[in-house]
Amino acid sequence: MKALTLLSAAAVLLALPAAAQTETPRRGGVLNWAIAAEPPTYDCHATGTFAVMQRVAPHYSTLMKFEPGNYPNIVGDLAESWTVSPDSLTYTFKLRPNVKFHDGSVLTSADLKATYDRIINPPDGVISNRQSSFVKVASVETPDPQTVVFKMKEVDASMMTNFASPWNCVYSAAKLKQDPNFPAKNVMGTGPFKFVEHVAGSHWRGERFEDYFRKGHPYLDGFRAVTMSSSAMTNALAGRQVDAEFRGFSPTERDRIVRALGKDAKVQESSWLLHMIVTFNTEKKPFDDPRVRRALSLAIDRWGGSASLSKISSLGVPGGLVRPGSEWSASPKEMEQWPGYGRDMAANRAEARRLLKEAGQENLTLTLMDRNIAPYVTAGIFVIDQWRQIGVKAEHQQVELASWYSLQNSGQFEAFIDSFTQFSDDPSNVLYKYASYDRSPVAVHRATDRELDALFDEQARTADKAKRIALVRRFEKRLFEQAYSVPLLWWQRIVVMNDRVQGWTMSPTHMIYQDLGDVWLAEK
Amino acid sequence: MSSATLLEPTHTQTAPTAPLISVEDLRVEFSTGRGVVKAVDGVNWSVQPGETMALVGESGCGKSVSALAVMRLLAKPAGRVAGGRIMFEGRDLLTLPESEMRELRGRDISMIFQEPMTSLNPTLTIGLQIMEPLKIHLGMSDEQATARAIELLGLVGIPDAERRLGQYPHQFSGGMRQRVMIAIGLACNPKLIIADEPTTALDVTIQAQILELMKDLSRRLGITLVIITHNLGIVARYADRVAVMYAGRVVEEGPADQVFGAPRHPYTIGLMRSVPRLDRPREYKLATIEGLPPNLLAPPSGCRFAARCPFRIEKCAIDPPYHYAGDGQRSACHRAEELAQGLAEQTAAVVAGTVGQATTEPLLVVRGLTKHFEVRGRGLMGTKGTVRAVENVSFSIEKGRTLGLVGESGCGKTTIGRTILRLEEATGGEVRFEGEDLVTASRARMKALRTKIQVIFQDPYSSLNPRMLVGDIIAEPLIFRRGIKKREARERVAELLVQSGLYADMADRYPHQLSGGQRQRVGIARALAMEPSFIVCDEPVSALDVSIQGQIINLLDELQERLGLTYLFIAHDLAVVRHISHRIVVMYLGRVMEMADRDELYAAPLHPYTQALLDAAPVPDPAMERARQPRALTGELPSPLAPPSGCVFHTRCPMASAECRQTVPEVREIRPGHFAACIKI
Amino acid sequence: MLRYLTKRILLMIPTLLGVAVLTFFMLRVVPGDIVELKLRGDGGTVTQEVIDRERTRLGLDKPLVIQFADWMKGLATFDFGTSMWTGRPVAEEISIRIGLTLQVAVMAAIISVLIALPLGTISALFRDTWIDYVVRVVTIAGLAVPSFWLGMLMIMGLLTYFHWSPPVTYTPFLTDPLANMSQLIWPALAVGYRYSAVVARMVRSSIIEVMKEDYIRTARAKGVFERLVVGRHAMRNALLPAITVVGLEFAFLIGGLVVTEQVFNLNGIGRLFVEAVSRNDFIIVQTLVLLIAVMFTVVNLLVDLLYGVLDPRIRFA
Amino acid sequence: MTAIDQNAGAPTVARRRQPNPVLAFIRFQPLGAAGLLVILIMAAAAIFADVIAPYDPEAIDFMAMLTAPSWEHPFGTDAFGRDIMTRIIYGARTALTIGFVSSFVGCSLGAIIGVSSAYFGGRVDLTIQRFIDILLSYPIIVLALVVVAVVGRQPIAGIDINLILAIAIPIIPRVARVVRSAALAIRAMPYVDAARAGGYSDAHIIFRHLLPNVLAPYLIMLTAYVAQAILLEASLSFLGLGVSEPKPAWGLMLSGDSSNFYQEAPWMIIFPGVAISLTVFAFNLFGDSLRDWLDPKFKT
Repeated sequence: MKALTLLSAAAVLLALPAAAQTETPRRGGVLNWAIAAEPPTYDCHATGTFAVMQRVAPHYSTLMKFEPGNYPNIVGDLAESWTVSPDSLTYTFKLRPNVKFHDGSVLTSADLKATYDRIINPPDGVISNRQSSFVKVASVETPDPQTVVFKMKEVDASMMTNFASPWNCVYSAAKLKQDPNFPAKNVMGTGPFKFVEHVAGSHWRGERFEDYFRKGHPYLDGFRAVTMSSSAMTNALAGRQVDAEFRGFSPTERDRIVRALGKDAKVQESSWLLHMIVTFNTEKKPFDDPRVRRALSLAIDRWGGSASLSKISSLGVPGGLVRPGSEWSASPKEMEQWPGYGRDMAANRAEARRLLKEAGQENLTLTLMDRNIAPYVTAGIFVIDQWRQIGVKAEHQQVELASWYSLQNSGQFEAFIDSFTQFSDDPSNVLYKYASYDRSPVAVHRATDRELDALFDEQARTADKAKRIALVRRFEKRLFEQAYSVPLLWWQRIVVMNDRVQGWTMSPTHMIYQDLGDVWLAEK
Repeated sequence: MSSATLLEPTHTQTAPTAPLISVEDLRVEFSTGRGVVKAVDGVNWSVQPGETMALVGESGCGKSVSALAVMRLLAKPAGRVAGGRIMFEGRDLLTLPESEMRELRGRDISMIFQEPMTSLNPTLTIGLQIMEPLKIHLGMSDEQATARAIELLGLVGIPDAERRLGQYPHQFSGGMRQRVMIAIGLACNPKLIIADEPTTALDVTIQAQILELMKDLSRRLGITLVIITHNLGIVARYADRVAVMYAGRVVEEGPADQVFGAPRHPYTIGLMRSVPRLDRPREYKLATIEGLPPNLLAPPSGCRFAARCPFRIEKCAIDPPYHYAGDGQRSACHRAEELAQGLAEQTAAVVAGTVGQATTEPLLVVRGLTKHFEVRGRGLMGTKGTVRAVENVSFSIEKGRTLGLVGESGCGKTTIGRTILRLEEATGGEVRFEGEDLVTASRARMKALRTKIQVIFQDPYSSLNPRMLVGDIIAEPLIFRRGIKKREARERVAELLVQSGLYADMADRYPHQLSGGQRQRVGIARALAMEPSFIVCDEPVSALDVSIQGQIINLLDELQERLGLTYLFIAHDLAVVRHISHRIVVMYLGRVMEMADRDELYAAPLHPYTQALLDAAPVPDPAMERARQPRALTGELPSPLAPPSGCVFHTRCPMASAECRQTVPEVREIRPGHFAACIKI
Repeated sequence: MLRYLTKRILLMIPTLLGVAVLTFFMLRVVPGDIVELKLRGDGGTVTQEVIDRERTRLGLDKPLVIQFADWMKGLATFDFGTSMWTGRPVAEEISIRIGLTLQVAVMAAIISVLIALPLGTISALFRDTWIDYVVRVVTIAGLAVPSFWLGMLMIMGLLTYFHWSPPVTYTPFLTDPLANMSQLIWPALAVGYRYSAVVARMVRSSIIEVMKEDYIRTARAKGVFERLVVGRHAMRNALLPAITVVGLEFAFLIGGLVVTEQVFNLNGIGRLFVEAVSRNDFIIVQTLVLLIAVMFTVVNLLVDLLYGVLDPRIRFA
Repeated sequence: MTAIDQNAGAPTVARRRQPNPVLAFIRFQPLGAAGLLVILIMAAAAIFADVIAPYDPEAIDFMAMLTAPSWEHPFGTDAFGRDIMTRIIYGARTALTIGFVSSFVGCSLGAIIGVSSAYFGGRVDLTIQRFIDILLSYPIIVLALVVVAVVGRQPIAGIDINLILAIAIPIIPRVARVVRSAALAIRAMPYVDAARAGGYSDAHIIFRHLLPNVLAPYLIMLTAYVAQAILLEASLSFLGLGVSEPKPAWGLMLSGDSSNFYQEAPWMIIFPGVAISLTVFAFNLFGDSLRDWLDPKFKT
């Protein structure tokens, strides 16, 4: 009963942002928003964590970007115009005139070359987290201060997406010259906000950059990102200590805040480019046996789980390797063909038991490694319960984040609750997680499967979308047969903020649309 | 109940003037875990103005309780006054409102307690504690109070008072603290001072000083004094009148001379006989009061002493009324008259026997024994220092004989015992047992020897493992050291118990279920279980009541007779030592002062210290006490951390000269077999 | 006096060294590696080489003994190293947080003493009456209720009944006392309850002990007013053990706020500690542990000194 | 009348054991008895959990998510539809096992160390004391956290050995210190001297004379630290460093996002908290009375 009214309320609120857009933005005000976790560095080239992205994004610009309100369409950020050669081996970008850095210096193509060179082949001591995305780039050239040209070795279908990646913050060539690691400890870009201070564990502050190249932007005088634990966030929003949080809440957290803020609450929901995975250690017996892996995947009632878990956690709909509902994803009908996605659980479980028996593992016991935070724990509890129903006993080993990574990377696990996130749906970005271990360090199932690798490479160089989708399907099919690691459920992104906050764009990833250039605070 | 006979006496009693305080039919009860203890059960006593009255009795007889009742300081909520009156200057203290009673305390009546070490507040200056009553009761200003305090300290003989006022209790010696307590007591010129065992915790010589002081002051200031004590000698020396208490009752009361001269109650008689006396020839066997005082949870009907009384008759089943003799002597005994006629003499005939033939071959020879302790003073700066506990001590003990070791606290007597037992490692010298040096004996050898050398400790409460059954305690040596089978051990334990004057079935009791005396017997039985030839008796009776003391001493005597044991008997009570030992060593600050055979030593003491000790010890005979003039030793015991140069005794010696300060007198044989360490002889 | 102080301080050194050694080597056994966490966290895709390079940069490949030696050298020059997570100096990481933790601890201490003294005294004086029973039950409850649960209930109470939650960012007391208080009073109360319970119990038992002492009887025998007997004669002696407890509990609080800081989202060293542990940021953890140990021993020393001041037996011995 | 009368009930005699200690305890320590009762109830719940508990503590029932207390779910259910009463009953098992075992291990080791330290004195004593000092300068929770981090989270044979260690280790030095001082006092007792004069072996003296007499402080601390341990386990689990889901544990039931349910399902937070508090309360109550009972002078 209560729940019902609440959901309807949320539904109404969903409509709100659209309406809000039509109002004329108001200048001024400081936005207080909450963010969990401390940034390990300030250098967005070096990391993949939102803890860095959401903090530094307001201070930097990128060459291209995803169009606000029209994901995944790509538009220029620093680039004013661009051309792609028919053989799609040459990308030419014309930069906006007199874009200024926060230190007053003017941005030129040199800065972009410096930035991309740093990403493509980082100097000693510099960490580049996305080197792999640019392996096919032959050279970066700067015919004139306003022009950047990328020459490719071979075709890469994901190139535009990579240029739009929020991670490729553009740094000042001058600064990099002084110290290649300058961005790791300093924040100086061309973004809408200047960096003011970062008090470790407490907050991060930025103030309006008057010379920002998009005239009239940003609307805010500044922002204050407050560091806090996720449980504290709900209290803080409910207690109006902060006005927004951009990563996402669980449904119960959402309901709490909505209850507290009443009509001042604004809820925006979307599917999330982030999914839970059960990864098996294919080097350990009996998980080297595909039958065992498939059985364990078969045993999981993804549809049933989704229906219930989505009420209490961020876990949402079942899906394949690409985000369900995205341009690349399979239809529910196609999914139901995959082992473990069939609607008839009785049949699935019977099949699972049969496979185990066949593999001589009727009473299999295993240790499921997991993190000790929601919704990982939720997933763990769920999976263990599911496995119990086919007579598999699993011990839940919850570990601290650091051990979680080291155990998975050192292969000291039998199976664990894994997850993967990316800034875009582009198959190359997401399938990477499922390739062979020797090619992709994140493919911690530790298996080597040249068939998958071949499919991966092929889709990567296939410009034709339809063909590419087909390849993705084949990749998925092969993976589900082998089940080195299998998707569990995709996350549901629920962003709750105070209705004062306007002009922010919801999207399936919490990595983009964070420069806050269009965000403004309504009078309340 | 006894009330019937108790109501009339106060007026029939011939009182020269109205008593300053009279306790009438006082009843005090303590509710304990096991029921209500009638600690004081219908007690009467009264004190005339200016006189000194002594309450005598053994522990638990209710003497202190009745005094606390007077002050209305009974431990709450356990203790309560169940009935009676306490008339003080015509007012019943028990019915006074608390506020008035408070005003009375410390102003009209003050009290001095037993434990000088704990009776002063450690965190407040002496000055404050003395001035407190002055300010509260007499409303003095700080200046006045300070002046008075200084005066008081002078009065109680504490030099340079001004400085001392600012000091804290721990900076005073025991004797000095008791002086301070007295000063506090005197502060407001009270009419009555109640002193509860004021000197029990002190050494003989200090005890003498304090008592002299109190006596003298009470005389000078005309203060009425009530002394509570178990020491008959003190009573004899200082009291005008005595009230003897037993099991919560007053059994006899009267003028000191009367009570000592012609006691009319069997308990009084027994009490006086069971004390070994310095003033009489040593008796072969002490007369004792057998048995134990009754359990006050369920006191027997009729005469409470009947159970232990040698003169018991049927009539004793009825509560005896008081029988009054002339000059206010009264006795609660049916046979008071007969006793007055000398009923006691016939029964208590004692032969002055001699001790069994002594062999001359020494069993234990101590030569040049020295023991130093490295100590670090507590507190902020751990000042290190050396305590010269035992300094070059030599003596020997013949087989079958007892060597008595006397001296005041800190004289090293106990340390000698412990060193002989190898509970402490000697710093120097040798201890030859049957020719073998214990100091250097190997661990293994020592283990073997330990069966021959045993020990009996002072405190019967802590010398038995509370978690072991008596039987196991005694069986332990048998089983673990003498390898006797469990069953035989049981039988042997029974024998030992009986031999020590206990019952075989007590083997199944825990120590805390026994009385002090019984525990001491268990301790003895444990020692005997080893079948030793030599026993170190470390103050074995000093924690016991007089009547029990006698029992234990006799037991030790018997055992020596029967088993030909050899004792090293350590004690501070000269009379006890005299009674039990053949040869005696007097020690002072770790050194031997004098050494001689018993009779020789007591008849003709050579060393001034020995003489002082003998003077200081009061004898339970008022006539004698009045005869001898007090020659209390002055001064304090020096700290063993910094013993005086030359003769350690020179600081207190009446005949000390400059020379004594330089030369350390060696122990010389002055008469045959009679040694002393003094250059003046 | 000075001799004693120096002696005590010198005695502290081996203890602290022991703490350092123990902590350092225990932590190195912990599975998990901050570098992986840092570079592989949230979709990090760097290769093993990169990780190894980073390890080398942080000196994690050196033999433990060398690493320890380096740390010790650093300590000698008050250089505690840099956080392996943020790369910021440990000194800085701690200094920005310690103020908050200390303030909560101090406030809790004050609260507890204010409550405990009267409470303990009363229940001691009215021993075995209903008052005493009530106080005992309340105090024992204080030991029983987990402070984090108490904290949760507090926050929820505030949200449900006042639709308000404590501020989430720390404002130094001097900048804005009100904001500061409205944030820190709650955790202070949450831990203060247990704290005061502990102290109150100690006060109670020691007063009961003291009231049995002979010198209390002496004071009464002098006709001293009962309130003076308690206030002057009993209190001074009873306070000694109480002080020790206050001190020790305080020392424990410094590290003991760990859980409560989580609940109230306080940016104190407790939370820093938990986060550092979960990230295996050895440098931070070992420094924090050492710091806490130092505080603990120092507080101990102070307590002893105070003891000395209050107890003449120690002052002039 | 014979030499010594048998009913040696002289008023000086120390408190005598009551014929029935249990009844006596109830009579003189009503609070403690109440505590004991609660403990016994909890223990019974823990032992017979399988019988008493209406549901399977780990079975997920999505049909019954977040149902309010009712007849079939007296304490309601949690987000997974698991019956909270059941989880609290099984939680008692977790809490008491970990609480008791770790307290027992900690206290026993502590006692042994303390006693030997006191008996042998000298170098042995000094070294042990130094080490104890070191361990003592860690706050309990901090040391526990470090230990947990070191031992890792792998439960051995379904029992959280790591947790038990983490909780036991901080207890050891604390107990050792108290026991040592108690043992020192006993070592100075004449009956120990008597034993030494009897020439018994060190082991004999320690086991027959020292240990039995430190039993009282030992028992008192044992109960006191069971309470401490339970609280500590709850805290660790709350921090997500203790027991692992789905195993039922009280602290765990309060941890993670459970506080988010406080409006739609307050019972999720209230009942586990009450369970912890009540148990710890009971143990403290009992421990206090036990202290007064066994030895009025003894204080931890």
